[in-house]
Amino acid sequence: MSLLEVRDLDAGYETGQVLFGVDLDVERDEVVSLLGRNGAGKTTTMRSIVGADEPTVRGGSITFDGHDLLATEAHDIPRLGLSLVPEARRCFGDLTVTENIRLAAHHATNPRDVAAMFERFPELDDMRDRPARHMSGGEQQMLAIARSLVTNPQMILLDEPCEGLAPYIVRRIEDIIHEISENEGVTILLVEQNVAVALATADRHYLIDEGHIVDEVTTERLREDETLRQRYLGV
Amino acid sequence: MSTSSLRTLGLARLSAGGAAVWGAIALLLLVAFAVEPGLFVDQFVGGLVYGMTLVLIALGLSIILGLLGIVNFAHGALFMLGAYFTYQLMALWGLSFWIALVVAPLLVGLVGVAMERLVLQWLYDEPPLAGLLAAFGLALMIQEATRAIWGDTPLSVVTPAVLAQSADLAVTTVARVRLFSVVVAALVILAVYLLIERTDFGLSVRAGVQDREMAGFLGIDMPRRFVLMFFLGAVIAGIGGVLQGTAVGMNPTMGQQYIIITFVVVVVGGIGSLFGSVVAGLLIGEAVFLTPLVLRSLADVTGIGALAVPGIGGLVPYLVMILVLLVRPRGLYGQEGFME
Amino acid sequence: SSGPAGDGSGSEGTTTGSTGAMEITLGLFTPNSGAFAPWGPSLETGTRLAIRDLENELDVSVDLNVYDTKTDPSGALDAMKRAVTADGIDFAQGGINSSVCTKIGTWASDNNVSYIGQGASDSLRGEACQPFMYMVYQTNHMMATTIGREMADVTDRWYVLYADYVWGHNAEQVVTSAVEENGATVVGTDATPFPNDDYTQYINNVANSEADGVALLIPGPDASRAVKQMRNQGLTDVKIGAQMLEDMVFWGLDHEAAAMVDIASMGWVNTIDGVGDFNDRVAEAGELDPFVRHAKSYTSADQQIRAAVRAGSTRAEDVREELEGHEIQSAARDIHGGGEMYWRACDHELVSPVFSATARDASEMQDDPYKQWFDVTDTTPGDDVVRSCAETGCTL
Amino acid sequence: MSRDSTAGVLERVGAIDLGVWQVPLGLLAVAVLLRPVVSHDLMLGYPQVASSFLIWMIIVASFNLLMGYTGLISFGHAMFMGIGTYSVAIALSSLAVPFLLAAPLGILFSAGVAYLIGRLIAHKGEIYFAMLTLAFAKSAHFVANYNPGGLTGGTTGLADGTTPAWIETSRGFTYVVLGGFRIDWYWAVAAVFVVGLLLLWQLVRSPFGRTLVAVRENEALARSMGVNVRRYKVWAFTFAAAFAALGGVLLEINNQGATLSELSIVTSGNIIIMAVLGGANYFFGPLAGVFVWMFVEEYLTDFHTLVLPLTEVPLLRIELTGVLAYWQFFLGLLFVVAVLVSPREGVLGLAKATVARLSARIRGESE
Amino acid sequence: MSDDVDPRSAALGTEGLSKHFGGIVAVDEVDLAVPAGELRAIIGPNGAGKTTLFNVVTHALAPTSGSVYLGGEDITDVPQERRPHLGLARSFQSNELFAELSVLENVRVIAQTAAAGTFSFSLLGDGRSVRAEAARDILARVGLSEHAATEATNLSHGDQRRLGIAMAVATEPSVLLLDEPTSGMGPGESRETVELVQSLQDDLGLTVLMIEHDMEIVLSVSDRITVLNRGSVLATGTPDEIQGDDDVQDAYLGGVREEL
Ligand SMILES: Nc1ncnc2c1ncn2[C@@H]1O[C@H](COP(=O)(O)OP(=O)(O)OP(=O)(O)O)[C@@H](O)[C@H]1O
Ligand SMILES: Nc1ncnc2c1ncn2[C@@H]1O[C@H](COP(=O)(O)OP(=O)(O)OP(=O)(O)O)[C@@H](O)[C@H]1O
Ligand SMILES: [Mg+2]
Ligand SMILES: [Mg+2]
Repeated sequence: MSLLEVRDLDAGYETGQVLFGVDLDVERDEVVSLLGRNGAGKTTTMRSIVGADEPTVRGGSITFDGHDLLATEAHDIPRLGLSLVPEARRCFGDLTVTENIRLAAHHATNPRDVAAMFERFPELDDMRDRPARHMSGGEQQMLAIARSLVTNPQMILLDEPCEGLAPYIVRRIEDIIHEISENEGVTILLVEQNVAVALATADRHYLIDEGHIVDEVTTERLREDETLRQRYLGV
Repeated sequence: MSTSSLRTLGLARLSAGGAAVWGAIALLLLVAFAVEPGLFVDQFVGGLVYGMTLVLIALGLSIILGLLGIVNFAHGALFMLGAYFTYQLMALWGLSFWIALVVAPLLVGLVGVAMERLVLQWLYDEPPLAGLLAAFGLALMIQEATRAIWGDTPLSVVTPAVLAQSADLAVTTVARVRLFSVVVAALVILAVYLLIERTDFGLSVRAGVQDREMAGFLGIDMPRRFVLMFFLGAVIAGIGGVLQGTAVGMNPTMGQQYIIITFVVVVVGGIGSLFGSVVAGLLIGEAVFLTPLVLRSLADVTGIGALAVPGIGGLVPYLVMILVLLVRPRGLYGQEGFME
Repeated sequence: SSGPAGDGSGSEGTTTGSTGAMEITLGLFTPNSGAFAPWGPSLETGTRLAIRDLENELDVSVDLNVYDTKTDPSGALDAMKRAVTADGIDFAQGGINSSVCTKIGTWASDNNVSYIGQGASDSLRGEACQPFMYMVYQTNHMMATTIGREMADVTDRWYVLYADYVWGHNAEQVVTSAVEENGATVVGTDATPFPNDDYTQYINNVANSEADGVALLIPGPDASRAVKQMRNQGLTDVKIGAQMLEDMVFWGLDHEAAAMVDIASMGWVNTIDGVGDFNDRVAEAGELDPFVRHAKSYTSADQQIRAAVRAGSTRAEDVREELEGHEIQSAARDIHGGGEMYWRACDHELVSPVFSATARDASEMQDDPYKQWFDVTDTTPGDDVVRSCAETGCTL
Repeated sequence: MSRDSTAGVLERVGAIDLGVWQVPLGLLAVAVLLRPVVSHDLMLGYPQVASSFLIWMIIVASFNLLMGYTGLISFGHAMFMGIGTYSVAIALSSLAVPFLLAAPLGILFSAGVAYLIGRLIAHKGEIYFAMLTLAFAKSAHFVANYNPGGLTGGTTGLADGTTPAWIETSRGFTYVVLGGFRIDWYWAVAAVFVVGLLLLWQLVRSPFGRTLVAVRENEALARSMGVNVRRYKVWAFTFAAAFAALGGVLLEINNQGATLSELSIVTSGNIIIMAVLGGANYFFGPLAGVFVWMFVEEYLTDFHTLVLPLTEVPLLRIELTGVLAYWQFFLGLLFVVAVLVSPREGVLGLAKATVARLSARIRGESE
Repeated sequence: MSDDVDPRSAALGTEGLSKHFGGIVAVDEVDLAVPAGELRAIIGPNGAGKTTLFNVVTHALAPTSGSVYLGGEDITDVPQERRPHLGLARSFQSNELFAELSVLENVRVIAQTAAAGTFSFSLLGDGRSVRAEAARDILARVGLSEHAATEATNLSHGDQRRLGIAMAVATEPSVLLLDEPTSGMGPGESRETVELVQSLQDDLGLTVLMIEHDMEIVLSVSDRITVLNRGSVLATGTPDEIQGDDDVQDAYLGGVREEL
């Protein structure tokens, strides 16, 4: 059985349904990407998986590591080993870097060592006591990933980690994704607008369009099939 | 460095104008002290005691406002309930003051939780005005229920014997029951500070305040923490009520009387800053007690009798607020952008 | 200041119907909410007692409508307008604080409605007097003059604490001059906010002055708070004199604090000789033990209804004719101890005796069947302390 | 597609697209219908409150220029109304200035005070601004209580000699007597109401008023796009004070004098409550709010026995006098429910949503 | 490499412009001189101070030191709300709108302000007809005509970004500052937006400063590029110059990738 299984997921907001019968599988140790245009429903999918208040799931099932997520309280989901790094990072601006990480560690069942995270992300080491609000976007992204990683998850959902970042930081994030998936055995579901990043990091790609999963392709195929990219991603 | 100590540093940035103001204030106080030293000391201690009472009430309000973003207009009503529960426990059920001191605040805490669960929790995502108005409605309801249950007539309880006399502080005498209030208030302030700044619980609450949903994504059960914070805020109001009820007595309008002045304290301190509330409470307490004395001394010294405006004390908190806010638009220690 | 004869309002000047019994609708204005809400029920009880007595004695049937003044002049005015225009009351009584009395009294007079109020402030009298407005409570001036004399006997140096509103301002002036006329001095005064519950600041002032006595010109529960706080702060040996004391405000307190009051001027107290069964009947009604507002409400209803019956009319002009100069002979006089009471024509003041009282020792305070905490020490005839007509400035 | 498509009087402040005639006609309708409606037996049953309703509608509408249109919340609005009331009362009782001169002066004075205070505080953050207005209002209250020179009458206020000579009143009926004409006071108020609110409406629909809405929506953006936000706020504050004072002036005659409660914080609070209750998002919201609040207050205070289902068919008779001494409890409850059901839209928004839902259902059925 | 025009005579110029937040130096002694008609891209890593530079140029934040020149005039002390009336306009990095106003009103209110000044007592007439035609023209230009009556919050993200540009244009600027006009857009939409900017510039004769992260776009459309790093100007030059600059490679690009 796959680590994460999404079956026939229908979800939406007050203003209307957004996801229509989404099916997704992520196997253990895989890096899978979910690609699509603005508003295709990528974030909505991620948020449905972690049980956010919005959107409302109207049908289907989500299973993670054998647990039925739709029947799990949202704040219990991280304890199953599933962690979200949300769109726009959402670090706690008034808390320091250390506090951000410590906080996450505290609410995990089997956290990693907080000090170890600073070795893992040396760029954060210099700014341990700086409020997150005073950090650059790239640094905040590192922090968001560190905050997620410290909970020692089996799987991380990364929502547009490279949005608005300068090219060299994008590079760094790509490296981090490689490291945590290959060296640390964390499974990753990645959402990206930046197709290059997805191509460089993921093994498999789901294409989503207007709330429907329209295709599932290999990196190879996505790289070569320009019409496919043009059609669903506008590249 | 914790965020609150960062804010403290703001004090170091004193402009020349600010220095002049402080200098003038110091001079006036000196004049008053020179004219009536004994009274000055009495009033200073009195101001401290009164200021601590304000701080105690403001603290709960400030927690709920700063952390949950709810302008809890019903906080005064909770304070009043603390006093009436004391009456119920002591005068009607004959229990001792010490039991009331523990039980009444807990009961108030439960009322607070009921308020939060039934009404206010639905308004966290609405603009602050909505919470304020709902809380206003709740305050009315609690006040009327109190009248219906305990009547309109002011009530009081017999002050326990140890607290009934006056305490001789060498320079002045103070009612022991008030001194006791100061000690309890100080302990509560310390405990709240430690809880919020030094514990993991406090950390998770501070995080949740900034981004409730994100805290949830990290596995933190925010609704439960908010309930607990509301409980805490209500309990503190309840403690204030017990102390006030014992020292002064209780009546159904005491909540109303205190809530506005308490808001003044919170705003002068700067919304979102517990430390600010403490400073502002003491500042206003002293201002209320010392201003009339200063004016009277000034009238004595200058011979201009009109300076000693009778009844000015009631206006002093508002004058302090105008002054502080004109100079520091966010209060003494307010955060930028918070509730603006 | 009277307008044209009313048209359409229906109820101006009910006269005796052909069936016999005169029918009167009386409007009572009482604070059922707001700062004076604790007083509210007592006005109603006193009024109902009077109505019961009158209906037994005279051929009259009285319908009582009760309105909430909310202790607020605007609220009271709204109620008064409704009472007159919608409910067609014949005349009105009630109101405790002077701002409410002024507001509804002036309006009532402007609109040809007869009204007896219970304010004590001198600002309700004199130039503010109105053709159809009457005051049943002894004036501040009368009570201050009484207590001023007694205070000067007790000790020479007084500190005056007065509530910072019209009644208090007025009391401060009269008490100070009465004290000084009698040879004692006032060494300091403070206006205290009203309502207020922390008197520390003012008690400090007292403690640091040369005064041996404190004159409390503070109404309501605030007076009791101030006393209690003086005790807690250790000021047990200063004398306390209280102006226009209403003993009811002490009832929420422990006996010891109340016992600290040395002298008080009072409009009525339930230990007056000759009160008869009035106390028991009030106590039976249950809401509040008998105190001054019961007696004043009883007197108001008694007087206005009797006047209407005598005149055979409820028109304001007719009632006025009956009341002006009228000397009270009814039960209302008995419950006031039987001294002389009359409605002075020149300013519509009920000239009646002022009572001086002192608190009993805590151990002698009686709580059953109703509270009796104060004893009368002296009764001053109203004529001895009332301002002369010329002094008041009223031009009726 | 959005909520702006339904036209009519209930349009939202932001996106109003009212026909030119709807507001004037709506105001006329309120003025003409209010008294008969209020005095109907099923309602309050007597007409004298109707003029108070109209006056408070002016005052609360003036407040909504601040809250609804400019996004400024003042905890001290009663001060400006009270300045109007006191100006006239003082002019009549102590200065022997005729009403027709005193009234415009009072309004100007109120506006002037507002302008000065506005210059000082209009740019402060929301809550801080609100608390500063509270402080100034407290100061005004203090001054009136202090009774400087015996002008304001302290807590007693001014009652004697505060009615102009051309007002006649007897047993609750008030008339304006001018040159042989005798007009019911209500119609005089109604005329001022219609004219005043039309002016207010013109103010909010003018280019000036549209800019205020932009300021409310996004102050920083407005500033960066070239709007002098502070001046607009100052003037909104000034105009609001002028209209409040207009209401205050009428109140002086209506209540025959001035009392401290006209300057009190509680009154300011009530003004906010009425505005919110009605729906600050609508031009007619404050009017609805005044109606509901005053109606409920009058109704509950005046109400003794509940007879169900009808007075004519008394199946169930409940004695409510005892409970209704605590009528404010029910007011509080009403308030909590109103806020919970529709925190931003008020009664009017609720009514509108209900109407929309019903009509949608009816349309759905007819298809 | 640097600007070779005098800032005091350029369409927009700065001299020694700095902004400090407490200890953080967000903008550090920036000299800038953008000649009329140029499309200047501002690039730099996150936190380089790009947005802050716009904020001090428009006086949304007071500069700590330095001067700003607009069309040869020293405007350093001109208050923020006067600047649009002198021809300096901007859009924001996040979507700033008059949320509950219609799309048309969003633009119209600004057009009205542009015509009437920072403050105006126009109390007569119907506000909604003032400059409505001009506003409609602008909406047509940016392709929002069909949404004119929509409440601005209900627009999609991309349309909100376009509305931001429309509002800036409504101030009738000569110099337009655009803060990441394509942020949050997919590649296709980004391209359309950049084309829109170019056509506006050509038709209205604007000088444009544009903060942009997408190097492909930056290299293809800008006349010159200014690279900010840690608050100061690292380099200014044509796209070719910038691509060849080693410092820039290091600080920002980290070596351009050849994939795609
Ligand atoms: N809170 C919300 N309420 C209503 N509709 C929403 C909400 N959030 C998103 N939507 C709508 O749901 C659809 C899918 O949005 P979603 O955020 O999932 O897209 P996305 O694929 O993540 O896009 P992007 O690449 O822009 O992040 C969009 O049409 C969006 O407008
Ligand atoms: N109001 C402020 N208070 C304190 N620091 C600030 C403030 N605004 C910006 N900063 C700091 O100034 C620096 C520059 O920020 P700025 O927003 O200008 O960067 P940017 O180049 O626009 O980045 P991005 O590409 O992420 O938008 C950052 O370190 C930021 O944290
Ligand atoms: Mg997304
Ligand atoms: Mg930026």
